[in-house]
Amino acid sequence: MFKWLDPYAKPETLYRICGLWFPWLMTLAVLTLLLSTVWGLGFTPADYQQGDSYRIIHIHVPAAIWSMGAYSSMAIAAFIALVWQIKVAQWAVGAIAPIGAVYTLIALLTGMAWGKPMWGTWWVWDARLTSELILLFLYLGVIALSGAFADRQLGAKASALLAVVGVVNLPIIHFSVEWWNTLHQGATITKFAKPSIDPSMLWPLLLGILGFALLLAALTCLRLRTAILLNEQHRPWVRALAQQSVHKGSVPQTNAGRGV
Amino acid sequence: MAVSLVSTNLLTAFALCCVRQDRVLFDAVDLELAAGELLHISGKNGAGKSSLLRILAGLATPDEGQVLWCGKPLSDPSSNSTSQSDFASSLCYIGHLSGVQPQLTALENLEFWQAAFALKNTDYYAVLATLGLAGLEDIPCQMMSAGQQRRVSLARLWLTQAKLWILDEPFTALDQGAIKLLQQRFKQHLEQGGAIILTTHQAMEQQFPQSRTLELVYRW
Amino acid sequence: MAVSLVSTNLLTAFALCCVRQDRVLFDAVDLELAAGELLHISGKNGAGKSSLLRILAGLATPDEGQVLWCGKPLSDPSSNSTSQSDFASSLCYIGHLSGVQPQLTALENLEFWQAAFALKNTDYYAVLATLGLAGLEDIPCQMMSAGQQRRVSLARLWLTQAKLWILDEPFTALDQGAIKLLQQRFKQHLEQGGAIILTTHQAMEQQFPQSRTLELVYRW
Amino acid sequence: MPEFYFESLSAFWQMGGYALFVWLSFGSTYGLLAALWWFSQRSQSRILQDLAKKQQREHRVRAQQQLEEENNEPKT
Amino acid sequence: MVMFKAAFVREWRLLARQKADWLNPLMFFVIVLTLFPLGVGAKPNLLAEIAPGIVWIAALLSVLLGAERLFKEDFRQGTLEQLVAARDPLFPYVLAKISSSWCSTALPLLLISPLIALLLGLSTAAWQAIVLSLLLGTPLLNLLAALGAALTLSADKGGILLALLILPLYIPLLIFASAAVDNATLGLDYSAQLAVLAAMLCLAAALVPLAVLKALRLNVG
Amino acid sequence: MVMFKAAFVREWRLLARQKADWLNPLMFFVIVLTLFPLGVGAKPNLLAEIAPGIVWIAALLSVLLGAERLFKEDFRQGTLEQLVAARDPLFPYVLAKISSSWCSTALPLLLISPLIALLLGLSTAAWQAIVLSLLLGTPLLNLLAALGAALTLSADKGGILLALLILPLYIPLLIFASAAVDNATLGLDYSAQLAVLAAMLCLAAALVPLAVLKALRLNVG
Ligand code: HEM
Ligand SMILES: Nc1ncnc2c1ncn2[C@@H]1O[C@H](COP(=O)(O)OP(=O)(O)OP(=O)(O)O)[C@@H](O)[C@H]1O
Ligand SMILES: Nc1ncnc2c1ncn2[C@@H]1O[C@H](COP(=O)(O)OP(=O)(O)OP(=O)(O)O)[C@@H](O)[C@H]1O
Ligand SMILES: [Mg+2]
Ligand SMILES: [Mg+2]
Repeated sequence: MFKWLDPYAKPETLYRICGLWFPWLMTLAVLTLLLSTVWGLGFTPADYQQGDSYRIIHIHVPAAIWSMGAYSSMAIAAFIALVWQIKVAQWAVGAIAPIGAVYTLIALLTGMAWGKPMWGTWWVWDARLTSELILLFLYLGVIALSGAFADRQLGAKASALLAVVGVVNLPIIHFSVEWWNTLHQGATITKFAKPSIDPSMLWPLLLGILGFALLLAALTCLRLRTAILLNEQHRPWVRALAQQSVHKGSVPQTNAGRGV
Repeated sequence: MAVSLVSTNLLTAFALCCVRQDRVLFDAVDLELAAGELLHISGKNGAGKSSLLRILAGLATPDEGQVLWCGKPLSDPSSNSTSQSDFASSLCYIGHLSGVQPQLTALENLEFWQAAFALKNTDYYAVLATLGLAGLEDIPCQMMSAGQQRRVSLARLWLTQAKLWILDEPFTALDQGAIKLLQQRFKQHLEQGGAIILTTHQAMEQQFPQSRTLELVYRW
Repeated sequence: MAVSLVSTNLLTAFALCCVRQDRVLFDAVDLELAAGELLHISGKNGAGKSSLLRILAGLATPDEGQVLWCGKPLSDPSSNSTSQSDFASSLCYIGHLSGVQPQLTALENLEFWQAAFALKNTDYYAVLATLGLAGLEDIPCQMMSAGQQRRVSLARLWLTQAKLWILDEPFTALDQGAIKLLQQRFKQHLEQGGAIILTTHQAMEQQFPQSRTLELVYRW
Repeated sequence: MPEFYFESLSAFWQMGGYALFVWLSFGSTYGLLAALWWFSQRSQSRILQDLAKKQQREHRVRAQQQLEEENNEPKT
Repeated sequence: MVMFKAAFVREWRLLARQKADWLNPLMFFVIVLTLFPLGVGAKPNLLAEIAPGIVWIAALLSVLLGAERLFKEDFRQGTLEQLVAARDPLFPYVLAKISSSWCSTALPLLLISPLIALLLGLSTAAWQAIVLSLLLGTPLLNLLAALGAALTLSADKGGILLALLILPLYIPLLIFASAAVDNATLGLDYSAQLAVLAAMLCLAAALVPLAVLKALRLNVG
Repeated sequence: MVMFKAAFVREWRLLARQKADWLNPLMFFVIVLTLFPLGVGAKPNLLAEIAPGIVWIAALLSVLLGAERLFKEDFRQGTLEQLVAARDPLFPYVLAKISSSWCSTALPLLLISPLIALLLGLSTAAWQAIVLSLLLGTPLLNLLAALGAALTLSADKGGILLALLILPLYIPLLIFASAAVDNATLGLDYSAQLAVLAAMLCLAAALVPLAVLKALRLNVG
């Protein structure tokens, strides 16, 4: 199965590919995010109900959506790692988790900043808010677990398992607005048939969503490269890379003979 | 060719490689073990003996290479699990840790192992007596001396019918008498067509002329 | 009489008796240990060697009898505690368990012992290198092999200035090289006027002609 | 091409009275994202240095092992 | 089946010898419950209002308290390693562990639940709902606790990490269980919530033991 | 003193070894806090009313969760045995253990108490009272937990019964602490309760370390 994927699963190849993609993805992400922010902040009309506070939507919604998107991609990677025992997938879990955690934190913070003017309080124990908080805990759990073992590989495997198990929370977050009546509003843009949002407001939002996705991809590439180096350090190709960096003089010659 | 290989060798391993803490412990280790053979894995502290045993016992997966049981690969995720559980049921693994639950008595420990490892022999009293533990059968193991606890854990070797024994430093904490007893049991097992892989820092050649030694070199 | 006894013997024990689980392990054990002497306590598994060592180290109190350090009784509750802490500070006890904290590195373990046992020598790197642990100084001990962990715990013997060493099966898990190293250290310590009490199931007479052996008989 | 919605720049900064919330959320978002990028970048650039250091340590150990062997040889 | 029985018997023997293992969580539970009337002040209707939540949180935490020990001993002694090597007995062993941990942590809670109802001034209907929801919910708690224990087995800092991993997974359970009891106190029907609990239990019972197995293999290997 | 420092440093290293492990108790506490509104219902004044109870339960729990591990590792590894043999270092070792366990369990609680106050909607006065009572009460918790841990070290020495006796000792502590917070919310003076807490702490600080010492010697010998 998926035999065509095998060359990409080879760490060395993937390291090169990520290195190639990262600059492009990062540039694109920064451009899109900037565009969406400037457009959303200055060039769209204010909401007739919420006034200018609604502009928070341009980061709140992308961050919230991709906080779950990052979790799903992490869980998919984890599943692949567990079933087909592909090491790269296992390292991808650890690479994505901090990004997802930051996205979740952003969704929470912007949500709180939006909730204060709208609902009159920074925080309520509402189903969606709580479940998003739980998502943050899940991310933190994955990160903590992967760092809790003396053996790095074991940590990666264990956190992959946890990531898979935690998937049960995703539907709960998404459908919480429907299952429990909450303060938080229901789907507005995901109802693609008839989006309940004005098109002039929609574009910057869609750009924001795209930007967050690109940033997720770019940062994953960056972090995955680090993870590959870290885990493949006994391989000749990594050793050669390290030697090169010494010759370039980027490493100070340490006091090697300490004590001996 | 392949068929003859299958028929003579119980356990075969190809090109095993183990990486721990980003250090290659060993690389391209090949080994074959036929019925009636004893394989002594020797090497300095930290050479990777225990790691090799854990790979052979199926506890850890090798970073590269394969282990075959009766010609069928073990670690391969696609291989059918019957060959794996066939292997598991013909294996008796005792590691550095004894597996003796200190709050339970020797007898209770044996009873549990009987169920867990499907041991056929249930003549616990006789075996414990052979091991010099007569009268200590129903004393919690934590009240025994280090060597006595080790004896309890080795009692499994008198009860099991497994073909392949993998033992990590089985002579630890044993006195000379117990070591002799264990060596006799090894001989008996080998004569009955079993195979043994063990590590120890004591010399084995005098006692077991038929043994082979695999020397692992400590590599930094 | 008594004065000469005090001046020659570091440790003296009279009529020691130990009862465990209503079984008399030993009874009327007398021993004397002078500076420069090695006392090898031998006996079968369960004979009571470890129990005797624990009594001598002051960890357990004998059911009968007394231990004297430089002529002063230890276990006596009425004796002044300065003699006890004087004894404790000239003692280095390493039991069956190594005392190595697995989450800490070798270096950190040594630092802790330095403070705990007021070790004078702090040349950790050199000692660890002697023990073949160069390069493993700052790796958590749980990532070391059984023998390497044991080596870390024995590093204390290279740092301590204690006169009396009480060691319970110090050679466990060590390879031949490490055993030689340890024996050399023993010789050095004995030459410097130290004394050693140890148990082991290996023969000690060849290496240490000056050693005495106390054979504990396994009594049921 | 959409037009600038606010009348003046100061109106833009005031965000119709919601300045605190809007700027707080945008600020914290970009702050967090920048921090994430910085940490990831830093660990990426550090790792090769760490590896090189490790290799130096290996050389140290090798040297010591050789020394040991030389010491042992005359005895045996 | 033989193995399940043997492992179960072994657990009971261990529990009988090491009473702190099951007494401590129970004591903890009772203390938490007595603390509340003390800490909150003994206003009867306030107590009755928060009672279901408190009972559930106490149950949850006392399961959590006992969880860490679940596989630790066997891991240290090497028993687990040998079971993993032997492959087949691992699954019945895990089942026996989970069920005996339920017997030692949740069963006592159920048994003293009438006492709790008395202490907190609960109506019979509410008490019934609590018992029913505990009956369906606590096995789930134990399953998840076992998963957490297996995951963190060879981790350096067990207890708190385990709590961090598992508490988020408990939350859906907590929500439905306390909704059921709330409905019961109001005299409403709560069979829907119980059905959800039952469904969650079935799902978990089918999947979690496999995940535990996998986690144990990982940690031992 | 040297030994105290060394033992303390060692504890901190152990805590620090596990990357960002000092965060875990915090996380745990925050999770427990989220459980309450979910279990009890999110009515603001109800929450504020039960807040002191919640805070104190969380403190108790995080101390208890950490307590069992306190001496266990060192006992198993043989470190404790060697310290008992060396005699003098044992007392500073015990002190270092207790104080570092306070730093790792109670201090984080104190540090995030403003957040707690925010989440549970507490008044500043109540928050102050909680901080003060935690400051006086948690060292006592840690002392008693250490005693329990030392007693149960090798379980079959009659330690369990004593350990069970220790758990109820928490109760007076909890009563006075929550009384202090209650008074604070009502705007009353609560210095009397604090004084009682301080007295209890002094008594315990003087006696408990000696008892711990004795218990350790017994269990090792
Ligand atoms: C801390 C508080 C908040 C949190 C944790 C939060 C969380 C979330 C999450 C997780 C989503 C994605 C849902 C999905 O795709 O299924 C979302 C979407 C959304 N949120 Fe929030 N939110 C918060 C506050 C607010 C506030 C105060 C508002 C506005 C009054 C708001 C408006 C929206 C909107 C309009 C969407 C898009 C819904 C859709 O299209 O599916 N949020 N939020
Ligand atoms: N913790 C204990 N509690 C009760 N009795 C014990 C305990 N440890 C040992 N014993 C009893 O004391 C006897 C002697 O034990 P000890 O550990 O001293 O033997 P040993 O000579 O050191 O044996 P080994 O060579 O196996 O280490 C044992 O036979 C056992 O019955
Ligand atoms: N749990 C572990 N995690 C990470 N690395 C480990 C672990 N255990 C061992 N290692 C590494 O693997 C190497 C080999 O260990 P192993 O236990 O296989 O040695 P060994 O040959 O059995 O030595 P010994 O004779 O001391 O038992 C060690 O040097 C150590 O660096
Ligand atoms: Mg080994
Ligand atoms: Mg002994």
